[in-house]
Amino acid sequence: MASAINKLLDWMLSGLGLSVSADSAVGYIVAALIHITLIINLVAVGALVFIWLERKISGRIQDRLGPTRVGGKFGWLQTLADGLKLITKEDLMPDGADGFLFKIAPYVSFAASIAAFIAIPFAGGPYPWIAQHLNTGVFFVVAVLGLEVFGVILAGYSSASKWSLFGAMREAAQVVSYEVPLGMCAVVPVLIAGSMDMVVIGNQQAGLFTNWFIFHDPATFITFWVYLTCATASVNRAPFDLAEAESELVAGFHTEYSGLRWSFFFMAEYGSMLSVSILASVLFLGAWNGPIPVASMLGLTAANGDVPGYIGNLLGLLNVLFKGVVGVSVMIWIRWTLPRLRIDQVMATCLKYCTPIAAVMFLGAVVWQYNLPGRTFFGLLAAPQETFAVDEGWAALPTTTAEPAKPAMVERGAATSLAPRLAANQGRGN
Amino acid sequence: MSTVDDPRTIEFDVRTDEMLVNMGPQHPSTHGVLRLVLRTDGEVVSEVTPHLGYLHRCAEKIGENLTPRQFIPYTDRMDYLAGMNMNLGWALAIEKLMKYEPPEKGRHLRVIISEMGRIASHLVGMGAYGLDLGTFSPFLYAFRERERILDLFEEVCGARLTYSYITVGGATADLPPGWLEKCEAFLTQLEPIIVEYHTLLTTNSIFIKRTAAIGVMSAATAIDYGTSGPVLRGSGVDHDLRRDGEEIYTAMYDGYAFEVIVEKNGHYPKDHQYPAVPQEAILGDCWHRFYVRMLEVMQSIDLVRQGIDRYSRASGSYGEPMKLNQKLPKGEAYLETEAPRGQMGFYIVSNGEAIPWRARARSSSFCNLSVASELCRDCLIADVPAIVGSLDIVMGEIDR
Amino acid sequence: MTSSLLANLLTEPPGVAHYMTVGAVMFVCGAMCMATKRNALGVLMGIELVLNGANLNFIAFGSKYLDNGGPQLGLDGSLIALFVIVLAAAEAAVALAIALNFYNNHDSIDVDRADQLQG
Amino acid sequence: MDAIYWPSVFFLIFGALACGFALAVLLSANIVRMAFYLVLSLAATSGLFFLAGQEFVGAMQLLIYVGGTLVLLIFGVMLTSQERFVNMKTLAGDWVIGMIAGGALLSLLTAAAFSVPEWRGPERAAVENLPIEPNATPIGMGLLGARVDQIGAPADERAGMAGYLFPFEIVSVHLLVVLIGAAYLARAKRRSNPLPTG
Repeated sequence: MASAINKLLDWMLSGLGLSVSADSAVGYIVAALIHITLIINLVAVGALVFIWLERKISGRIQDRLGPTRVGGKFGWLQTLADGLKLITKEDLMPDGADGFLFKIAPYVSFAASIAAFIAIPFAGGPYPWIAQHLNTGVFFVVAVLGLEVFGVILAGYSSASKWSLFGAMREAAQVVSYEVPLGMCAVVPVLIAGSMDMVVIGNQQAGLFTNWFIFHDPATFITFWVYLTCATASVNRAPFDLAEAESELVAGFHTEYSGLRWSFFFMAEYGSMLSVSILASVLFLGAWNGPIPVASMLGLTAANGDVPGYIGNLLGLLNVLFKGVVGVSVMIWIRWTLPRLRIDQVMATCLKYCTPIAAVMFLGAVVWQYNLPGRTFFGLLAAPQETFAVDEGWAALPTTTAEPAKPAMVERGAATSLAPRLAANQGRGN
Repeated sequence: MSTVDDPRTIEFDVRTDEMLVNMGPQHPSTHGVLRLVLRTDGEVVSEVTPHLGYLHRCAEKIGENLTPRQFIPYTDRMDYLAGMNMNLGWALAIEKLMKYEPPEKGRHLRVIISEMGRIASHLVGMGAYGLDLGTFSPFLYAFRERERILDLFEEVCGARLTYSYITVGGATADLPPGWLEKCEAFLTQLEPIIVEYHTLLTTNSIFIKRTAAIGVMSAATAIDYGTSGPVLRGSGVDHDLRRDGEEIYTAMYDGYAFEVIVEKNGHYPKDHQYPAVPQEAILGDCWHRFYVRMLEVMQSIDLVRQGIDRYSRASGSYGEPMKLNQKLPKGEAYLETEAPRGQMGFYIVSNGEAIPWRARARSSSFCNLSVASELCRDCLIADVPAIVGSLDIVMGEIDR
Repeated sequence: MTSSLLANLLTEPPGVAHYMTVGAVMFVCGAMCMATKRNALGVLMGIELVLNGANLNFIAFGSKYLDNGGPQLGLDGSLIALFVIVLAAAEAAVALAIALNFYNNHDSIDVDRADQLQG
Repeated sequence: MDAIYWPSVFFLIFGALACGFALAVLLSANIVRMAFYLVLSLAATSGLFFLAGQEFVGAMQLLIYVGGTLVLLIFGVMLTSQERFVNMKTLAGDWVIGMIAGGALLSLLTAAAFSVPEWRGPERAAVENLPIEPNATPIGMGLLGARVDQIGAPADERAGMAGYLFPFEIVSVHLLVVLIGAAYLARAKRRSNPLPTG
């Protein structure tokens, strides 16, 4: 991207007699700024949309209309008005608070929430739309999502309020516990894909919706629901919203916050909701691949040139965002329907149900992969599908003991190039 | 509170310091301005001390400076969620003093109105209990239905919260024409909605987890603390003033088919229509208190229907309100009625003048709340709203 | 030497030595934390810093982007780093349990007061 | 002037953050702030891991160290955070001795690091176009005992480069033991002997 920007700059500035080299710093900075702007805006605008959506959905669930006036129809600008109100509110700080930590806590949460989007792809194919293409994307996102808890703990501790402290304690215990089953659930698609690269995982689910990992085998199907539970818990949404349980802890960790700082916590919450939803869509729900591969049917792939590929990616982006919004809506729906669990019940849900089920499902996926490699559940019903599973490491294993010489995986190079993997897998199908 | 010398004391290796936490008077789940001082060790509450008086308005003293009819509006503001029933309690106490018996039509009118008030009050209790447990939607559903009752009440008396409708000697006005049909139509619509509430709350597994076997109160404790109403019946004590009360009150329900909502042999009356009692639930826990309220709504619907039937067949006057400054006979009277939250008693002493010499109210929520510290011992913080919510208190009635 | 190094660092890749310097700073900070802090948990944080400083060296020697011919750990570097991280987690859990026990028994987390085993 | 080498810039940023917050941990007297600075320092260190091409270890650092261990640590801080323990001043004498020893150690380590010419950094051309290789799989294989990176090596050299299956197993068992042990140490236990009555 940087070189393209530099080329563009070069072309624009050539009239002035200036030239920009292809690896000029300007291009890198502009490219980085574009990524940063897009991600921050995704979270910020996403929060605007989701808060509006939450109010609208909760309104409809409760036989109300929700916001109707601001911005003309449907009250779609309501959140902006709220935001303006929040900005103008007084920035209060309790007397006994630890000022520095109190002030910085919301930004810690918000930064962690945004950071997860660095490694989240929004469109796939050979030229994925992703801010930083990480080889260990899934791992990174799960790791960064766990960092949001720091902001909450700091807020709870520094507020000098007992309710805040209770909220922070609950959050710390809950998030650290739920990271375990969440990680185990995320490992199941990773196991099937043979890669932690989110682009690779997404690309492997191309084709009909039967290729989505949620339909890969019964184990993944169950894992998806466990993941949904754990994701809801790890982003602190009802029925697991103990850290801000309003009927018990007033407002939990953000009891003492007001104005803009409070809204940062809110944005962080909605940002995390979106990122776990998109993570779910990438891991289980086909990522940027729609239920029917319309884009490839119409030839909108990178193989047919830049412009069709771009349009195909745009469709993929819409797919990802749509799935993300659906995920968030489901969380909203759950929130306005169910009562809240108690802290011991939340921990019991994690340790007694989610973790063992996730572990067993992990084993189940292993058994399935071992006995029916490359076969999906729907593939058993219909004709066997093309196998996409990658096992780069194992392919190289015999060479360490027996014949040397063929460094299969080292030659394959970058993880994203699918072609050699596919070629390597052709001969492998059982 | 358990002392250190108690051998059952749990000793924590990680010692957390005891903390005193003020829940309220400004707190989302304290139903107004109740202040609970919690002594907590981490999440475990060892002691709950309710502090009252934030809503004290000297109602009893005012009652000693006004004539009984002038005092009616003040009774509205005691249990402000069931103003009609408060009016009724006061009116009946005065009538007992005056040895007045309202005419047949007025009797049925009072049954209809007070049972409608009970439905409205229990709906709020149900919704607010959902709120205490962290689900917001049932609250608004409950208010949606309550709103229609308030509409009906508004048609009757022009007010939506502080009715002052039932008054000494009868009511301030007769039911408006066409009201009974509207009421009947509302009841027909309410019945299936109650079933929905059972789906949303009563049988919801999270709801059961939060309420079953929480705050278990034995029948003996319930009686010891003088609890009444659904709180008492939730512990399995078969006591309802509509059946067991004084003659002047039970006469109102004369001829009505009526069964006290209380568990007998593991079953509630007519409970086959309703979700079964979950296995986790123990008699006297939060779930049973809630369930009794839900069943009482159904029973009140039934009673209102019977009342409508009788009222439309009765003839004559609905009663005659006593004059504003009518002299009271010398003497004293005390009468308890079955208000939605329990036994609401009014005591009045007159020395023969128009203004009572002494007026006193015995509030059901006050006694019901007193058991909170007993129930909340060694529970978790999250259980405190669940338990206090299940007692369904109204601070206006407690502080008066 | 230092000035030329810093100037170069904008245009030249960092080497193992640079990582080692960062690691050394963290190590020394951690060691001094362990020595000077009186709060048991502060000492624990010092240990974490020391472990991370050491970890940086393993990572640096294992990375092929930093090396130009010296001894190289290759994959062993990252594997050892992984073990360090995992064991540090275990160490923190145990140390925390000890600190909490100490706090419980002595009503203090001042390490200077943990002197009951002195002869 | 040569074009800026971006990884170096990021190295400077992350390195400065890691060192700066490590210093802040040392200099801060407030235990909660120390914990916060430690979080930032270790997060910056994970950035350095990413820069060194060790994405997996970097993510591991974020997940286990920053997300797990330090949350635990802060938990401990909050459990013991009575007023008198939050701010514990270090004695001035300790500072002096510490500074002397630490400064000496730091200068020694730094001098040692830069004394080896090979360690001062590769040529730009040598690393600039190195392919980005996935390193999660080799690590995973290494933990299972198969050294993917040694495939091309001569047989006699390979013999010395064993896999890590055994240490991996030991660490797993070790973690389990630690978990149980920590839970045992910090559990709530009932007093076994009732107090003598009377």
